[in-house]
Amino acid sequence: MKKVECIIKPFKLDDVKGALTDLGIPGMTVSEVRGFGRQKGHTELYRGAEYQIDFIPKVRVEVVVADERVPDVVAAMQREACTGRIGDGKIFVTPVDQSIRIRTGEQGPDSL
Amino acid sequence: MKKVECIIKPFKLDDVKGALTDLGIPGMTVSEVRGFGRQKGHTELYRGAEYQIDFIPKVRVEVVVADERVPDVVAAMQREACTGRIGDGKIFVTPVDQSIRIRTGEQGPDSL
Amino acid sequence: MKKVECIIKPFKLDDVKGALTDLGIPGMTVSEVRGFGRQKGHTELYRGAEYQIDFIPKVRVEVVVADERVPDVVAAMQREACTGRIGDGKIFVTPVDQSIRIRTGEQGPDSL
Amino acid sequence: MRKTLSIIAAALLVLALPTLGLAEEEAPVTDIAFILNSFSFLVSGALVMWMAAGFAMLEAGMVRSKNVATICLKNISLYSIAGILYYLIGYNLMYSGVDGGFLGSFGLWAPDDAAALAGDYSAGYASGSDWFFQMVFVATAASVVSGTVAERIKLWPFLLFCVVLTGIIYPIQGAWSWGGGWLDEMGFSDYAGSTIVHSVGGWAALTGAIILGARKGKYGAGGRVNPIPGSSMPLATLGTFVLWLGWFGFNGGSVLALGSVEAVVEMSVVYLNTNLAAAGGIVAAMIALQIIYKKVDLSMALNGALAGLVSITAGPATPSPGAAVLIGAVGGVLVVLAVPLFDKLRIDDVVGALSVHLVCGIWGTLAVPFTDGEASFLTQLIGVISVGAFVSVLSAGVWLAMKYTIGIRVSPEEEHSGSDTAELGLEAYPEFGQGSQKLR
Amino acid sequence: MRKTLSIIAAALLVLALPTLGLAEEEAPVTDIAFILNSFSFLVSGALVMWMAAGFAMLEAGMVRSKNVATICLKNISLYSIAGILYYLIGYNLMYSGVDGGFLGSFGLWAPDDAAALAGDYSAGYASGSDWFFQMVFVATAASVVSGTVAERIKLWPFLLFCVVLTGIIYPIQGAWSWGGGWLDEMGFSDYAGSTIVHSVGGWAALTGAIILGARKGKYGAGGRVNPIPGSSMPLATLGTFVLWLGWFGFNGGSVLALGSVEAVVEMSVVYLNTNLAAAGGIVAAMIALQIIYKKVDLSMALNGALAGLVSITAGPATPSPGAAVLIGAVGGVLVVLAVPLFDKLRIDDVVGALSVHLVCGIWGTLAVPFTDGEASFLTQLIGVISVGAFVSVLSAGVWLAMKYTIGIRVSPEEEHSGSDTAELGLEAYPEFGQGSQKLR
Amino acid sequence: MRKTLSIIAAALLVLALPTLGLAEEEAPVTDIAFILNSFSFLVSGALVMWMAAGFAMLEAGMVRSKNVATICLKNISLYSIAGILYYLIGYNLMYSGVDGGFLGSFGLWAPDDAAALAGDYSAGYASGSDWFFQMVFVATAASVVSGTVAERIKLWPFLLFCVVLTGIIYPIQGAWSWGGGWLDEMGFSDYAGSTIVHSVGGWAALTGAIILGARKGKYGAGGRVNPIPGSSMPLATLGTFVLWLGWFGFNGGSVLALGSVEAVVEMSVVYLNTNLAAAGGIVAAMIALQIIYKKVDLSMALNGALAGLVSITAGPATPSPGAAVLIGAVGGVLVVLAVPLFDKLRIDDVVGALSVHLVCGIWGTLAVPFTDGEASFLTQLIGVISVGAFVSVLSAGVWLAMKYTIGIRVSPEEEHSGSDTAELGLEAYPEFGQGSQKLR
Ligand SMILES: Nc1ncnc2c1ncn2[C@@H]1O[C@H](COP(=O)(O)OP(=O)(O)O)[C@@H](O)[C@H]1O
Ligand SMILES: Nc1ncnc2c1ncn2[C@@H]1O[C@H](COP(=O)(O)OP(=O)(O)O)[C@@H](O)[C@H]1O
Ligand SMILES: Nc1ncnc2c1ncn2[C@@H]1O[C@H](COP(=O)(O)OP(=O)(O)O)[C@@H](O)[C@H]1O
Repeated sequence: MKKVECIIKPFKLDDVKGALTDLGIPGMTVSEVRGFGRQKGHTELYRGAEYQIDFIPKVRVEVVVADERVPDVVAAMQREACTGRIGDGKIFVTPVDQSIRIRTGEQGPDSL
Repeated sequence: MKKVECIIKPFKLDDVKGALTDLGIPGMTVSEVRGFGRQKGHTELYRGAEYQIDFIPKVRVEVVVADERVPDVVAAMQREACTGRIGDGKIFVTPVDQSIRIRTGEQGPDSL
Repeated sequence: MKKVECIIKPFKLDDVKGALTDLGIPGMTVSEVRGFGRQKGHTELYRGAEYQIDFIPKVRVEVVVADERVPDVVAAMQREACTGRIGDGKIFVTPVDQSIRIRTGEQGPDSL
Repeated sequence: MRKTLSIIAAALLVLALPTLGLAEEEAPVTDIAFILNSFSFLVSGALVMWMAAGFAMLEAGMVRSKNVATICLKNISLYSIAGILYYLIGYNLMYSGVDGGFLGSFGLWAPDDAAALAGDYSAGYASGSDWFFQMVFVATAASVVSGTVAERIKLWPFLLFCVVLTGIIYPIQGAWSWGGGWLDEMGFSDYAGSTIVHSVGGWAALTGAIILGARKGKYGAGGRVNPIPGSSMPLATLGTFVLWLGWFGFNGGSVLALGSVEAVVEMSVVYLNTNLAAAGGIVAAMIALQIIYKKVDLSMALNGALAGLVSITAGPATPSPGAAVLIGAVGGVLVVLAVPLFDKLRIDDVVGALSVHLVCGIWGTLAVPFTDGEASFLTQLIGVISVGAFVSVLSAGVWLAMKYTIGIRVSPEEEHSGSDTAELGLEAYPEFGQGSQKLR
Repeated sequence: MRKTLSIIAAALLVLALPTLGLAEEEAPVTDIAFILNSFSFLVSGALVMWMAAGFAMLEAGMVRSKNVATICLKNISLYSIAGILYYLIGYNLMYSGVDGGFLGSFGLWAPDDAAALAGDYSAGYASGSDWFFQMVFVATAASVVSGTVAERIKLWPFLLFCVVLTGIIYPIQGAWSWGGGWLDEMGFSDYAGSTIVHSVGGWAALTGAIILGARKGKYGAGGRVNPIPGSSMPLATLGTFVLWLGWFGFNGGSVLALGSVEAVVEMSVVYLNTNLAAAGGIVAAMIALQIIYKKVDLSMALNGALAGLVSITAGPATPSPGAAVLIGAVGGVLVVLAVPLFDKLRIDDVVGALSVHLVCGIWGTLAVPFTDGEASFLTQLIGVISVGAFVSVLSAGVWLAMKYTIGIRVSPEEEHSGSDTAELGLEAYPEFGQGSQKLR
Repeated sequence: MRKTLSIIAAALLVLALPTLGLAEEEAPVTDIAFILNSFSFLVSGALVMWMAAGFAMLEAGMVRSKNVATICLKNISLYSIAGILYYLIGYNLMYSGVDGGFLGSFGLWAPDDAAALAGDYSAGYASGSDWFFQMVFVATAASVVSGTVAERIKLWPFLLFCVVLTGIIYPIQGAWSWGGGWLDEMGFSDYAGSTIVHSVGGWAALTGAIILGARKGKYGAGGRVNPIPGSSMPLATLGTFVLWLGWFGFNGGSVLALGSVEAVVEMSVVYLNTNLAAAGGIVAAMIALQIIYKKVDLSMALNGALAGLVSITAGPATPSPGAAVLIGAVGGVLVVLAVPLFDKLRIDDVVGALSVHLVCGIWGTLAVPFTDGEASFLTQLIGVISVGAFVSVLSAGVWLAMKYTIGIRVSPEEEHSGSDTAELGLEAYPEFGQGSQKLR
């Protein structure tokens, strides 16, 4: 199994979620993160001083899938999250040794 | 070393933490996430329109442990986080190449 | 590629970020987490009852880098995040199979 | 007619003192009446000023966190602008030399109490106290607009609209009735301004909402309505309580006198009817919500309380307590029905101000004849329609003129990131939610 | 007796004007006194109404974010219900024809000022102003309950309890003292309601808390108390400030007159004693906290201020400034001790209302004889006990009747996820904390 | 001189009643005047008390979430301390037997209305009403300090400073002018306290900020200023609205009378000028911000409104409406310039209180001669400087004495983790941001 994780612009979450469910991916885990990269943050002003906000809000979507589904998932994520503008984010694929569904104890791809 | 990570119902955090410390696991990292899966979110109502909240609050607990401790940790997590109801969550085990304690520079399992 | 991830004290974020950008690391992802470890939390008081806050706010910084950069990144993180006091945190290195830049579809180290 | 009314009240006071003989010649009594009338204006006016804070909190609670600072700034600055404009042109346009016509005269207002200081108290109150009380009403009308067009309108064009609304549009229609113009001569009856204040704000807001368009993402394909929940329900609740409190000044001060037993009896009735109408409004709204949705949406229940308040405002002195509850209750139900209706029409009203101030403003005005024998349904209808037409046409003109020149809507990107960082350069809650300071 | 008192005050006014000769025949003075008395009721009543907002904010700050919207709704709707019920039955049950007995008569209340309008000002004030002032006190008693039973009680059963409390329980015991019933005849002295308002709310809350049980997770095995911190300390602070301000109306308005020099002198003393007692309460609580816990828990210090206010309420006109500080200070310390005590008894009081309103309500009532020579300790005790017994028995009856029919407690799942989504279908802070809108 | 003024007003009232003949002998009028004067003090005083809540909310919104509970506690406890100290020594030190000198007498204050109750109303008002009104002003001065030194000062030393400020420093300088001391004899004119209240708080805050040092991280190498955004802009806005409302009592009550037509006319002018100056302040600040920064920083715009209020406070009765707008507008611009200036000087003022209360307090005092022919620029300057020197020297002495004994600054660790957990043992927002309850 692999974990496919993407760091995307927050307003793309619905699209990515939709595409993944269309692929039949039954579950995913989402978290708020802050990104730092080529896309630059904005300038804020407070009490007469300006300052740079470096970190930009991003959302991380993680799905653990069987190895054979990886290309589809990566493709769907890339298609949906892409706006063509800087800061669209990244997709990372990492190995997963084992997966267990807590409720039933099922293991491996069946547990997903 | 492996990272054992579980996505659980928030109110199970204390139990899982307790079980892990009972196992002698000295540290862990916890974060708030949102889950999407078989367990369905609830319906909210605002100004005359109803809508579905898809994402359910979950907590992610991550522990990096020496390989031989993995089965114990997985078992403890599963036992404690299990309510038998849908949405109990998942446990994922992933490989970790290296671990360093920042304070001392210790490496490998000693650093945990 | 590897993901190098560190769990650090929040006020060290700027230093770590600075050191990573000095190394020419163009991007990173940051998230808020709670840590449990040797460093103990503080006691709070509310309406005549005292209680222990076990979880301490920490920040997680994640960078995916080409294999050869790992030692530099780990060294920079350790140097910057270290205060010598308990709770300085950990660095974990994990394998990454694949990386894609969403905007362009570039793959591998080029996508970082 | 507003001004005359209080002079009548002062006269009544004199008549009410039979043991004094030639009452009209007695200085001491009129002296006290003058003080009490003026003091009532000041205290009531301060309560109405407080409503500006209520609107600010209500709206701050009902917008998303990324637009909270902007709505706060709009509310406090529109209140300020209303005061300055009413001084520069509004007051005289509304009250000076209307004489049954369509508008007063242009010119700076200045306090003038020479007569009273010389011992002639026939004016009935200090001129400054009257100005203060009238001024705070103008601000209320503008506050209504800010809630409806929130989260997408540009700051300065919005404030420019407020300049025109508070300096020109409001005073002219106000001259028709309270200023002693043609509507007043017809017998139009609007005690504290269901039409003259609330509907005026409502019509201006309605044209604004239509011309501006809905917030991005509010309406989906196929008639889908996407709720955009407000960021803080306790702030919205606080705002509603503040408005409720302020309304005692709004309606109670509109007795326009305190210096006679008649006046204070009337004021007492106005206070209790105002309170009962609000109570009727929220209870009715809650019951309607429970029946229709099986849940009691707080944001709508709060609108129900305000609906009751707006509904009673046109005639708070004549209903019995029971009738006041009913008038408010109808308002509460109207709001529960109107909010989804406006959504069906794809008119995006962020805080429900159209349902509260426009719909219930009309209802309240038309309900006056039920309890006040002197009011006629037809005249009330003429008042509602003529004021509505006048305000809508002028407002639409101003909105459109701005739309095609300086622009009234923030860019889609600014709308997505929020007006706060785009126009104010700060965040309302930098350490919470999406705030940039969370990681410090 | 409340109503008589103000008639006496009006009479005193007349006596206080020796230079006028046959004072009783002079219309102008009584005229003005009538106006001033009524105006005092209206202004003070508006301040007490504002206390409803204070309770709402205090409680919204002291519950967890998942129950904030619900507590806001409860507070604003209970205030509304109190007004309607007091109109429907409460007022007459409390004030109409009690004559030394146990309760008044049933029937709708209606304003009646015919005598005053005909020139006979002997009533002393406009009937509506009196009703308004009395009505806001009822709501205060109900507000006390909502704080104690928060976070686990079902919405509609809670409101049903408020109907009974404000329509039946409060007015009947009120008839005993303020209505001129048997307690009043005995000489029971409770100026603005330490017992009659605050303890009444406290007893109703106490029975409710016991019958309802504690929140899940509040008490652990082996006597462990798990704190459940409130979601927003600034809201709790705001609520406390609002209550403090409103209390000037609560106690100051209870002079029941303004139309005489005696009355305004008394009112001045009441204002300053009220303020100093609150000050004494918070300072004493802070010192006690520093000594006991080495830290100054804000949530408890705020309770200390309210404790001072409740403590002085039974007798704010007689103490010297120094005595007022002391009476408040004792209240402040009592609260610091009582809060953990209730926890030891496993009575779960979310906002500390029992410690503040019940404990200090009793303390304040019993403290009256220290500064008021006319009050007797025994009579005060009889008042405290009889009111306590009456309210506890009736409240317990209502709570139990509801418990075994419609149910009073939300399901464990709803309690875990919070009342806001379960009963209202919305979140108080959708973009913060666990809010569903955080990821938008 | 404060006290005399109102006696004059009472005298004026008598003179204003020519038709009554031997006016000085007429009891009834003076009776009513006594009541109205006292009532004005009570109502105005309650509004000023409400300003304490305004400062609390403003400051709670402008500090980081980790210090919010502490700032709330400081604000409510300093208000309490001010009241107790003013009773213990302050009032008599300020008003009793100053006679053109430098301070009054020591001793507890006690209400004394025997004369009035015996029919001699020449005091003009109830002694308690006067004490109440004077007391709330003291608290305002202390509130100014808390905002400037927030986020790093220790709780108890701060409160100790408040004890000295409200018990000794404020009353002594107050004796010079309002107490009838040497400054009053020179003709120094400060209607409601631009210098006597606001600048006094400002000087005490300035010395505190310098001696305490800046918050960690506020100033970087090479003159870098790191903004530390406040946690909640809606709370800051609410606080500003509360202060604005309270200011009607602050300035309007400072007419010191209501019992004459002259007084109520003056009060009307004061209300409207106060409102227009605030409006001028915020509008001018917004325009200045838009020009300088191209964005309209809400936190500074709010300061602009307060700047207008402080600026008009020294002389709200003499300007024309237009002049009031201008006086406020200058204040608004001053604030926009002063805030970055203090930062350049590395004086860390968390809420901008120095720019608002000190800078505009001076400006307002010096601006009096522009509209008040009786005031002299030189005398005003002498007043500003002498009060400034006195307060600065004494305050610095107190701050330094504490610094080298008990310490005034929290440890760096406590500063990093926040005063709330360090000194209060709780969090303001446990479920949000960094709150410990987020994961429950
Ligand atoms: N090397 C990296 N490791 C981890 N996360 C990264 C890395 N580089 C970029 N990111 C994440 O991806 C986001 C987008 O990257 P950015 O450089 O801004 O634009 P783009 O995706 O168009 O190259 C960043 O905000 C950050 O969260
Ligand atoms: N394939 C997946 N990858 C990552 N996280 C998942 C995946 N499937 C489920 N999850 C996480 O596990 C949680 C529980 O899953 P769910 O399907 O609701 O119930 P169950 O655990 O009983 O199968 C989800 O809310 C989500 O956070
Ligand atoms: N085994 C582990 N797995 C994951 N995270 C850990 C582990 N041990 C510690 N951590 C994280 O590292 C942080 C610091 O660890 P701690 O034991 O407090 O101090 P130190 O880093 O000095 O050993 C913890 O708060 C936790 O977030």
